[in-house]
Amino acid sequence: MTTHTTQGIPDADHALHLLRQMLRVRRLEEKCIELYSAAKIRGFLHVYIGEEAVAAGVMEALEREDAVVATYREHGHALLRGVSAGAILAEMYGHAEGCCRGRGGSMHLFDAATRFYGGNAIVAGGLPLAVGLALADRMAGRQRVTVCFFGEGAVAEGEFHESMNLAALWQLPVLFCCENNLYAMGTALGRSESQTDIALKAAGYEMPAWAVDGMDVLAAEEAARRAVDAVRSGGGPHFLELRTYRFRAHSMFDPELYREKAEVAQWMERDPISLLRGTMQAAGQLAEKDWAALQEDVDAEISTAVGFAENGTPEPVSELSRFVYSDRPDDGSPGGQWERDRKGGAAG
Amino acid sequence: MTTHTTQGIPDADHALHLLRQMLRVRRLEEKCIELYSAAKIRGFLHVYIGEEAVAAGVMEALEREDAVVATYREHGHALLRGVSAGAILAEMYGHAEGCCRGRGGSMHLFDAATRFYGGNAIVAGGLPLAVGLALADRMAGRQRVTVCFFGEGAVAEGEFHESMNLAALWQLPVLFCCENNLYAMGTALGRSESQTDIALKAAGYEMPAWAVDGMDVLAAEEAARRAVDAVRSGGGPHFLELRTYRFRAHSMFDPELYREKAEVAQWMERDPISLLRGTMQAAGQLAEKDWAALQEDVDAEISTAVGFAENGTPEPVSELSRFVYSDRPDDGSPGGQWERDRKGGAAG
Amino acid sequence: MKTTYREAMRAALRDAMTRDERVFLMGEDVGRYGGSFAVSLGLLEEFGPDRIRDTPLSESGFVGAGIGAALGGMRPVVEIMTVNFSLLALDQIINNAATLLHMSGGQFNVPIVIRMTTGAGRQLGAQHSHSLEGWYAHIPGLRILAPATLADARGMLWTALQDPDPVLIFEHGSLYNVAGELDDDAGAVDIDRATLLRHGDAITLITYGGTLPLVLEAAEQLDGEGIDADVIDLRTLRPLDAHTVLDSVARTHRAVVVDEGWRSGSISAEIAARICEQAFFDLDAPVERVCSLEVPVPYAKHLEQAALPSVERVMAAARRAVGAGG
Amino acid sequence: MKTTYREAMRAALRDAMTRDERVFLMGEDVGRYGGSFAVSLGLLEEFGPDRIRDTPLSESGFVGAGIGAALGGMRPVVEIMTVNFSLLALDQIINNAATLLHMSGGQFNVPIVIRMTTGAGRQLGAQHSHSLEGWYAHIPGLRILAPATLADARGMLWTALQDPDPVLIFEHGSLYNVAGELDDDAGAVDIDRATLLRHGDAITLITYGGTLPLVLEAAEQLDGEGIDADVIDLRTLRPLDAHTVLDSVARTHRAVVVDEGWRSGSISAEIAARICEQAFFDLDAPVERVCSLEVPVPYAKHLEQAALPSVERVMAAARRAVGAGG
Ligand SMILES: Cc1ncc(C[n+]2csc(CCOP(=O)(O)OP(=O)(O)O)c2C)c(N)n1
Ligand SMILES: Cc1ncc(C[n+]2csc(CCOP(=O)(O)OP(=O)(O)O)c2C)c(N)n1
Ligand SMILES: [Mg+2]
Ligand SMILES: [Mg+2]
Repeated sequence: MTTHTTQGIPDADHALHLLRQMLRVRRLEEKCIELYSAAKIRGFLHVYIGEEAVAAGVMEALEREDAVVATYREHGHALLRGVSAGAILAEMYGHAEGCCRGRGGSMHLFDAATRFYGGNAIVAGGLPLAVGLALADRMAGRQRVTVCFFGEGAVAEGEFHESMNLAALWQLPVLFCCENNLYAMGTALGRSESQTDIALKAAGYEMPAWAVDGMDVLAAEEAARRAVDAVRSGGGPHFLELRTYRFRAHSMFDPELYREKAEVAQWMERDPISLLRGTMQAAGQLAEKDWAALQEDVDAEISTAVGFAENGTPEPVSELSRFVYSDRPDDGSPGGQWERDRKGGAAG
Repeated sequence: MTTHTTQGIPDADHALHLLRQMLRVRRLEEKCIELYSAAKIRGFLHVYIGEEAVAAGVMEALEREDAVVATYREHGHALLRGVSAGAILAEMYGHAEGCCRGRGGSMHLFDAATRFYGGNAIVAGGLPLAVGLALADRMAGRQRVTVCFFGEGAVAEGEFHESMNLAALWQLPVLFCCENNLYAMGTALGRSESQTDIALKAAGYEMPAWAVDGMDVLAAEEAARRAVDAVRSGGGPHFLELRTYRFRAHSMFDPELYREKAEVAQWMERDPISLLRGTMQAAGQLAEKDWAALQEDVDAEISTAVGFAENGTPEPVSELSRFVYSDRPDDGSPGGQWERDRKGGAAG
Repeated sequence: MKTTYREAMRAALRDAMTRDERVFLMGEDVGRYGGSFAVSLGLLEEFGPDRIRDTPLSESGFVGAGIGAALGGMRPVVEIMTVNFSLLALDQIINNAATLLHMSGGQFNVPIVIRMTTGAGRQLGAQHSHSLEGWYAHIPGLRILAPATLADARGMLWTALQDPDPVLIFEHGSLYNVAGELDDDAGAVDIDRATLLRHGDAITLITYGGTLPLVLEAAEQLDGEGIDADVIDLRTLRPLDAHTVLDSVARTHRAVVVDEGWRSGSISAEIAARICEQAFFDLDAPVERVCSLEVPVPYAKHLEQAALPSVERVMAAARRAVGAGG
Repeated sequence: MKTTYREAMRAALRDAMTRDERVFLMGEDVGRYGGSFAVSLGLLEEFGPDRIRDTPLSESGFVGAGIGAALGGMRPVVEIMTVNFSLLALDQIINNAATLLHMSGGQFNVPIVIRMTTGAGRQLGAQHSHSLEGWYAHIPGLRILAPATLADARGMLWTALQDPDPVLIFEHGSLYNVAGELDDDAGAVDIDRATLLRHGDAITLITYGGTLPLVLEAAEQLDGEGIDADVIDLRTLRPLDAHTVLDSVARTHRAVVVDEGWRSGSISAEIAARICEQAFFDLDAPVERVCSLEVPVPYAKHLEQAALPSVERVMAAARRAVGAGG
């Protein structure tokens, strides 16, 4: 485990890197909201604003060959895992240059190059996949880690339970990261779980589990490094509950009837970006001009990405039926024929 | 709570009653096996031999208006809940006199009169039903209890998790009775659960839970009374882990490759019927002639039941399509017409 | 009275809750959030959290609990946010709700109503765009409703609640904002019969739910081409009212079935098969089917629209049918 | 070589495990118990508990884990004891296995094989007697196999494992004990084409899986009545090989489709609809369907048998088809 702090004070370069990472996510998503309002993006859009420290911290702990599974609130995870902002935005534009050629949209970002396995829009649906990815590594004798992100709402689902048990029973190299932002759409944690201490609940599966301040990127990173190291070195599955909060509505359709403005305001005082910025300023690590430069950099990245997306091309409709099954030589077999019939539109 | 023991020694009448109850189940199922071998009964047959103390103990704690949900290993539960041995056997014969008119068979015994809601052949499938029955009582302000039996294998299923959470979250009047017989078919507990202490696991849902010797009917009864009283008086859901063992194979098709004969033999030394009989004999409560009389009684009951089943009649094939939907006046509506068409066999 | 499909559904819920205290609504975010499609907005304030019951994310658990509550004498209306998540509850729906009555030899009926949003067209991608109501119609023991009109949105719920057996109501997401006139005293409607919404003699167009508006539009345009179409709204997918369909085809001798499900194994296949079985010698042309292309529904608008039935595809099919055979 | 369907399946598993170390078998009681239908009996001893992996009762969890393992480079064979329990895993099968390739724009294919027993006929009652393979065939992205012969029991698995996409194999419970001759060097078979198992000119009988034996029996008996039938074993229910069916019907002009699913919305409906669409003017009589009655399958033998397709019902349907139209 690499150390990035000196007696509790973060190494300046590393802190700047984390700040940049969080800001990249923030700016990307602010842009998404703008583009949504301009009807450039459609469908559901769930932003991560307020929660950036979680993905930013955890991703630091991963190696290139590790795998990541996330949810429909995954723009940040994709970006920080290494998917370009351009490929993400182009995807939301429904363009062929998008990371899924326009088929996935906001909720279904995927990227083979960075082993980013989505983008899953079924709550808790990604957990069994993560277990399986870890099982494959275990069986193949690889020292990889699979990280699975999900919300606290997912904890009530049967798939959570089955996945936790399988991972613990088989001692698989998976790190479960529960992003506890206190609400599942409009359902507060206390109305969804009889046991509201999620880390305690996880520990019941005989899995090391602890809670972390998810607004503090340094804490998130440190916890993730500890957990990932333990998982990688054969310690079996681990579980982190990252306590965080979403500053925005659940999606673009949410009138937010279920929580008080004051509660939101209170949490916004712990904005993860401001927190780190404050720490750095206090430590004399962030001059105003550095902050200005950082913002400029990030803005430039995002506006380049928007340009890339804007200039993209729609995936041709003739390709619509492609990828239902893997490409195969059209050998005149009935399967191939059947595909041809369909593509030809005979199956009106 | 009625007391049936005086300073730890059971009241003689009550002990005899419990002995009788267990023996009734034992003899009924021994007969089932015989009838299965004679091909009078078909399908799957799962016997409860060795586990009788559980149902015998728990049923004592229930009132007439309470509800019971069980599994495919439920002959004993049905019998002790008050379904006649004749109706049970006739069901397994596929006769119209069976408790489900021959449609259910061994795995699907139901009885409205005693609020016996099955007989569920999907592992853990009964738990949500029990939660709902309890919810109905709660909403209607009734002081009823719903008891739900299931095996320890069911604990790994998502439906277990979701049901436990719902019951605890909503503080519903349900008693979960986990019949931990250490195996789910051929899968030993340690190969199915990362946390093998089931009562501890249950407690993690914030529900009072404890383990009981499921071979000791007096202990089972006492625990059940305590739990049922607590549930009935508004204490929310409770959980009992009843530690028991099945002496026979999982079903009639099981070659029992997964456990040692010695292990079975060891458990058979704690046969719940012998245990209680021994206690009673030691207390001078069971003369040889009482035991003989009891056996005679029970044998008579079972042989009457066999006679009843033998003399039953097959449900007419003309009734086959009945009960897909509730009977409705055939008012000439398309629905009614559709049913008529089908019954007429037009839908070959 | 001017209203929307959403408001009509809400009025039906309010009405049912008021008339029968055994009725309650249960599902994810039906209460504080106001319903993911705002159908139950305001009902929590009116009826309280016991009867407008928010559930955790536990589709199998709360659908099963609804079945249990129905067995226990209540009349639950269980909302599954969308059909996509109902896959998590299928065991309870098929192995319990649909079978308990038969397995128990007629002792235990299950008077539950399960509502869910269905369909595509809003760029939600493959996991949020299923149209599985026709697929559900395969299961004996279930009754499957697909209200397509304001009157049915207002009226089907109460009738469903009178049904002693499980009823599934599929509400197409594209319909909630449809506005129109509804009688002030609109109330329960029958759920046994399909309806003939438009009269014509040249061809029968058969559909239900989310594709009804586009079929009506196609019928108007076909009229302009001299093709005068019957339009049938099936309304109930199980049991199917084949009589209304067959009566029409006996007059028109041609049929197009339109639904948003994938073509293979669709409810359209069943309808086509029944017409061919029971009206074979009446038919002048093969029955045409207009369904969704057999792809997971993609996000991008142009791809999604290409995958779904359209006015143009319905018209093309109708023209083929009229042109064929003679 | 004399063998049984069960042994042929086992040989296929052993062969696959031996040839490709990425292959492993996972499911409830596949190991110590020997498989609930004894298919994997003995394999634990041969391959060890890592590759013959017993799972807890967690259908959604271990099917999803299989999908994940496939994404991770393995070639999992996941056994779900029976189709009845697969309802618990449908979310993973439909929302993940069937859609990941498309949603990811072609990046992530899912080379998983999921095997399960299907069908009724053994008096197991409503919750243990589903025949849902035809229903699964509605889902794009899946390939659905139904081996009915010893050769297919032996040969389909390997081909399925070569397939880059998810394949579901449905084994009818009544077939495991079927014994017969199999070539010593029997191996992989194609999974793209239906096969014509019997040649006749009067009518085409179309079926697959568990009903194949009774259809062959009916064909023999019909022969005695002077009705000489083609018998087609579909083998693969998705994608359907319609060509083989249409070629036959073009010769015989009549067809009966037999399957054990419930009639409404069955795969038989799809086949009937396709025949009517693509061979309408070839047909001399309506396509007949012989399916299960639309009831939850009852326990009692006489009721269960009355609910299922039978030789008599197939013969009656064939006679009707031959008698009709002319
Ligand atoms: C199985 C399932 N049920 C319901 C939904 C609808 N839904 C989407 S997000 C969401 C809330 C999830 O909350 P949580 O897991 O806490 O994640 P968060 O959105 O807070 O990040 C719900 C109910 C869904 N996508 N999948
Ligand atoms: C969902 C489901 N999966 C698998 C099965 C097959 N099966 C029937 S009983 C059983 C074992 C259940 O074990 P347990 O819950 O411990 O109950 P026990 O039989 O020991 O009483 C299994 C795997 C089933 N009926 N339902
Ligand atoms: Mg949340
Ligand atoms: Mg057990």
